[in-house]
Amino acid sequence: MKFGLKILPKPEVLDTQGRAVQSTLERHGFALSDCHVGRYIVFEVQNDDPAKAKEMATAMAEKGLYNPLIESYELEKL
Amino acid sequence: MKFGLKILPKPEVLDTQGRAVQSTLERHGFALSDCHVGRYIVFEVQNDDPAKAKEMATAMAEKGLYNPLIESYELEKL
Amino acid sequence: MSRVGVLRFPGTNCDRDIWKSIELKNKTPEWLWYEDSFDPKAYDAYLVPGGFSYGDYLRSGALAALSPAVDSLKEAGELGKPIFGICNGFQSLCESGLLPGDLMRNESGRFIDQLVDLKLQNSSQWAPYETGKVFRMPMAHADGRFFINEDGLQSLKNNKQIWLTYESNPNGSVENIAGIMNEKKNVVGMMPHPDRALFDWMGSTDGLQFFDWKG
Amino acid sequence: MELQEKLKLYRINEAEYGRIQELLGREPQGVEWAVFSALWSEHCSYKSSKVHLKKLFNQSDRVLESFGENAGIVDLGEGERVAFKMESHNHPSFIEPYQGAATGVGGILRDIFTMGARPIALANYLCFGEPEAERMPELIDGVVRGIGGYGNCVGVPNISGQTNFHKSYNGNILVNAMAVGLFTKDDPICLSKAKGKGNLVVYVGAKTGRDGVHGASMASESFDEDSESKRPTVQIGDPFFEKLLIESCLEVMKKDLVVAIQDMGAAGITSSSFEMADKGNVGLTMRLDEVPLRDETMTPEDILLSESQERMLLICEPEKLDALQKVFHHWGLDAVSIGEVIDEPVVRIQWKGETLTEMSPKMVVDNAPEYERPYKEWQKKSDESFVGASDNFENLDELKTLLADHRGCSKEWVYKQYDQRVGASTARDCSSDIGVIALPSGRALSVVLGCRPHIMRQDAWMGGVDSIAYPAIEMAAKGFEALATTDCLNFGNPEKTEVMSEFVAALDGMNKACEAFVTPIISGNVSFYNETLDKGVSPTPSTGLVGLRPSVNNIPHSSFMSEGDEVILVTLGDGWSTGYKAEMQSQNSRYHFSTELSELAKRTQSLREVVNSGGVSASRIVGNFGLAYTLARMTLANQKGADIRYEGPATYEAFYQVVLTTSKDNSEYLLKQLRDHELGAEVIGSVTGESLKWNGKQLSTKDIKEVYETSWGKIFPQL
Ligand SMILES: Nc1ncnc2c1ncn2[C@@H]1O[C@H](COP(=O)(O)OP(=O)(O)O)[C@@H](O)[C@H]1O
Ligand SMILES: [Mg+2]
Repeated sequence: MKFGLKILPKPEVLDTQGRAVQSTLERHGFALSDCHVGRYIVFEVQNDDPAKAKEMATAMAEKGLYNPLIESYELEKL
Repeated sequence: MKFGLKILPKPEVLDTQGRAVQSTLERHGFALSDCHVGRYIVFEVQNDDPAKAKEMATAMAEKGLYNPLIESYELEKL
Repeated sequence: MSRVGVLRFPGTNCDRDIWKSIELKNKTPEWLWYEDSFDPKAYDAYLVPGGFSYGDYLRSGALAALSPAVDSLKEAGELGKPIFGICNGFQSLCESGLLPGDLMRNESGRFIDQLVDLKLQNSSQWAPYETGKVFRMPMAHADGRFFINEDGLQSLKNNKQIWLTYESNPNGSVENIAGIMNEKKNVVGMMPHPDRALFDWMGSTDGLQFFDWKG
Repeated sequence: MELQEKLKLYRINEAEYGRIQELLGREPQGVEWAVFSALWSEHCSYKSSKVHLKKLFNQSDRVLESFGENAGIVDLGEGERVAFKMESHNHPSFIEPYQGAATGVGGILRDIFTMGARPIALANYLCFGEPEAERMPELIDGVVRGIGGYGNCVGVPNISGQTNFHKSYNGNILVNAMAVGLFTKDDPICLSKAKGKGNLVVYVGAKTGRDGVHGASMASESFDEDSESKRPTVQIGDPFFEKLLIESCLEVMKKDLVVAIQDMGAAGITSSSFEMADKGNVGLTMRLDEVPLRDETMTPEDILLSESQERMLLICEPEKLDALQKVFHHWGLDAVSIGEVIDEPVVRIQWKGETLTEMSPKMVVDNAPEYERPYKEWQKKSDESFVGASDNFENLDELKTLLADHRGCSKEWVYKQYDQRVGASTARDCSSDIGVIALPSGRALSVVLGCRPHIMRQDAWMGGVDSIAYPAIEMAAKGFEALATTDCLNFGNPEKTEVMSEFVAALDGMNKACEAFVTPIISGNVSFYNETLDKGVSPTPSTGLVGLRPSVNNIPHSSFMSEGDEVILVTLGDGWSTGYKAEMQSQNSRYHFSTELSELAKRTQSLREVVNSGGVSASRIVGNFGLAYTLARMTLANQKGADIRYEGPATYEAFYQVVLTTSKDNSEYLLKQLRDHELGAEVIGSVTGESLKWNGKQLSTKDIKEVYETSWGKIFPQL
């Protein structure tokens, strides 16, 4: 079963990339705001039971795919 | 209008990060496969017309948020 | 005396190093600020120094490639002006399309600073020597793994655009590629640092031979 | 809030609270709590160490700035001056290794360029726990990536360092970073002394967020179970932003647009504003509501305590504000005026037109508590009966075990991740025993770190001496004169008598050595409370010395260079330690040292003169693990062996010996020179073949290289 993991810096944490990307795009004439840059991770879990698979995927995210001190994540089933 | 941009390395590109993440998780005893690491970018576009906004968001992606030589992207409306 | 335009982006940090290299060869460097477009005919050659333009955010060289100065640089490329990108400069030339392919995270996933031996595969005006010549100098980068798809690689070979290769591959680059040229051979880029091999006390002086270009 | 809760939150004890009431003549109100909490924290006030730091030897005819300012400055002559300082970021690195280490580098760099010096070199001193300790590989990985990630991007080469391991660091790793900055002929030195009624207080750099709120007082506390809950928002460093800040700040200083400038470090805008006013004997108004914020919901207290990175506070004449802002805008940064300098000596903190508090900086800063923490007179453990005779070194396989140990194997994995050459001025990098930068004048500047924790664990006083003598001798062996010192005193809980006793003894040892070697301590930092669940680190007063050599050319190498060179052992002092090997194998640890420090310093100077008289192809101090290991290290770079005959100890560590190599033709002359200078010198062998021969027994240079260079990977497969 395939999952996608969206990881973004926590709102209260400084997002250095988002700051640089936004100000650069603005300087080049794009009108955008609230830009944040994070990571997107896709992976396949060997388990056909959706509930079980979801559980495993969540465990992986928690175990090492994101840093709870500075990031938050959202898991999506693909 | 808010958008999310999922960027992943193309299949033909060696994805060293994905490889590293997968082996780390496997060391922790997880069973997974086909792991790929890319970028997730969220941003707000100043335009209430959905079509127009989508157009602007796409333009930004094409202008440089992703590199067609090595990456593919998927734009989602949030 | 030949005028050399040196591009500066926010985060460029080898600008002074390049300046020294150019002056050593009795040429006249001049700064070109990323926000300003310039007259592409005004200079005899252009250098894009190393560093971390825009902190390497998004992708190394990607944000630099969007700047007005790079638009002017593209025109200079069209005019056949000699253009040389080193390290982050090479990355920016690839991201801006002045050179084919792209530079990705080292296979080890880590920054690597070490001495490397480079072999000249095809001569260029930036290093006009017989092929097979070997140079020793430092490399220092996290994103130096050259990638290009199969067709791209074929045309690099067919047009003799492979400029320099590593004697032993430090970062996973395809075909040990350390530096390439564009089709017209006026635009070149390399990851290692000739600007850090200029004096005996640096451990090597081979870098001097990369600033001997014609014009 | 209950008073007791308040005292706990702001980490102010009963006595200090009483003092505050006395000073104010009333109860502290609102943000005043935050101000006292920040400025009276151990981190900002040095309340446990000040009485001892005052005793430090800190002057010489080269010293231009010593303490008081953001960093010390020494004069190199020929118009060149260097500013340097070392700082710890231990607690944050244990919590979030990457960001903790990265922001440590960013912070020390700001201390340097705030003074107007362009950063030209970094060095780092790291202490980790045992490889198998919980989280250790992850901590090592994060710290090294963090230091590299910041330094490489901001474009300052990391040219030297040290990596130590010991179980006492299992729960408290140490991450110390040193930065060196250069002033060339016409670069002005800028100070933090606010002056000039009507001048503007200008805020420059990143917006303020909740990062590290209450961080300063947290760094002044031991970890315990609920450290979790105490965690402030992790400070994130942005080296890209810092690079812009460096270029813009140096530009406005060169253009004479600033009256005074100070970075916002620990306790952020509170300490910068109070200290700038205090130094200038003036007052300031600050309109906190005009401070650029990342999070609009922040309270005045949050703003006062925020430790957001990459921010500076500066004083500027009103008519120069436009020019100043132009420069910062050119670099894509904002500079906003948030207040004025006033004659009345008070810092007036305002919020939306109302005054929150108005306190005299003198009152707050100069009355910060000072504690004479209890300690015991130090009993030196030097054991005269220990003469360092044979250490019955059996065979060279013992040497292999040392080269294979995580403490003895190559640290290349670490420094390979650092850009050691950006700036194109590096003459000796991390692979050498000293870091060297070529100065514009053609002379050479060296940077070496000191403090060998295993010596400290033998005897804090001797360890203190060694933390100065060892690097000074390493420099002399390469022809450099050590000029001055910075330190970073990492200790456990100062409220414990044993810890305080070690602190005082170590400082005394350092101080005596600094006097003897004339290497004044001109900047530094104290980090107490490196303690988790009552277990503290072994005393670790790391030091950083800078040295000067008349030329950057022909500096002796650190490895055997040419077949036939003679190997000469020079003895500078009378002393031995059973050393690192004995500690590793928990054999009983003994040492003795009986040379007058003034004599040791004199001989060190003689060694330097001899080395600079020419002909020395390679040199190396006899360091950790003793002579045999040191010689083995000298075979690495060029895979050249040596045939050594030496009856003295193979693994005991001398206080002090140096290995020199020179061509056969030159050795007569060199020996005479050494002896004329009354230095003990004997030929112990010659460079030859492809193996290291020790009194007949041998080990091939190939084996040495193989085990030295591949062991790290075997010990840390996950890295
Ligand atoms: N954290 C570090 N950063 C940079 N260089 C380091 C670091 N740790 C060790 N080194 C380098 O690795 C080399 C070996 O270090 P070490 O094993 O302590 O031997 P030495 O006795 O020569 O200091 C030294 O030259 C030192 O400069
Ligand atoms: Mg050392």
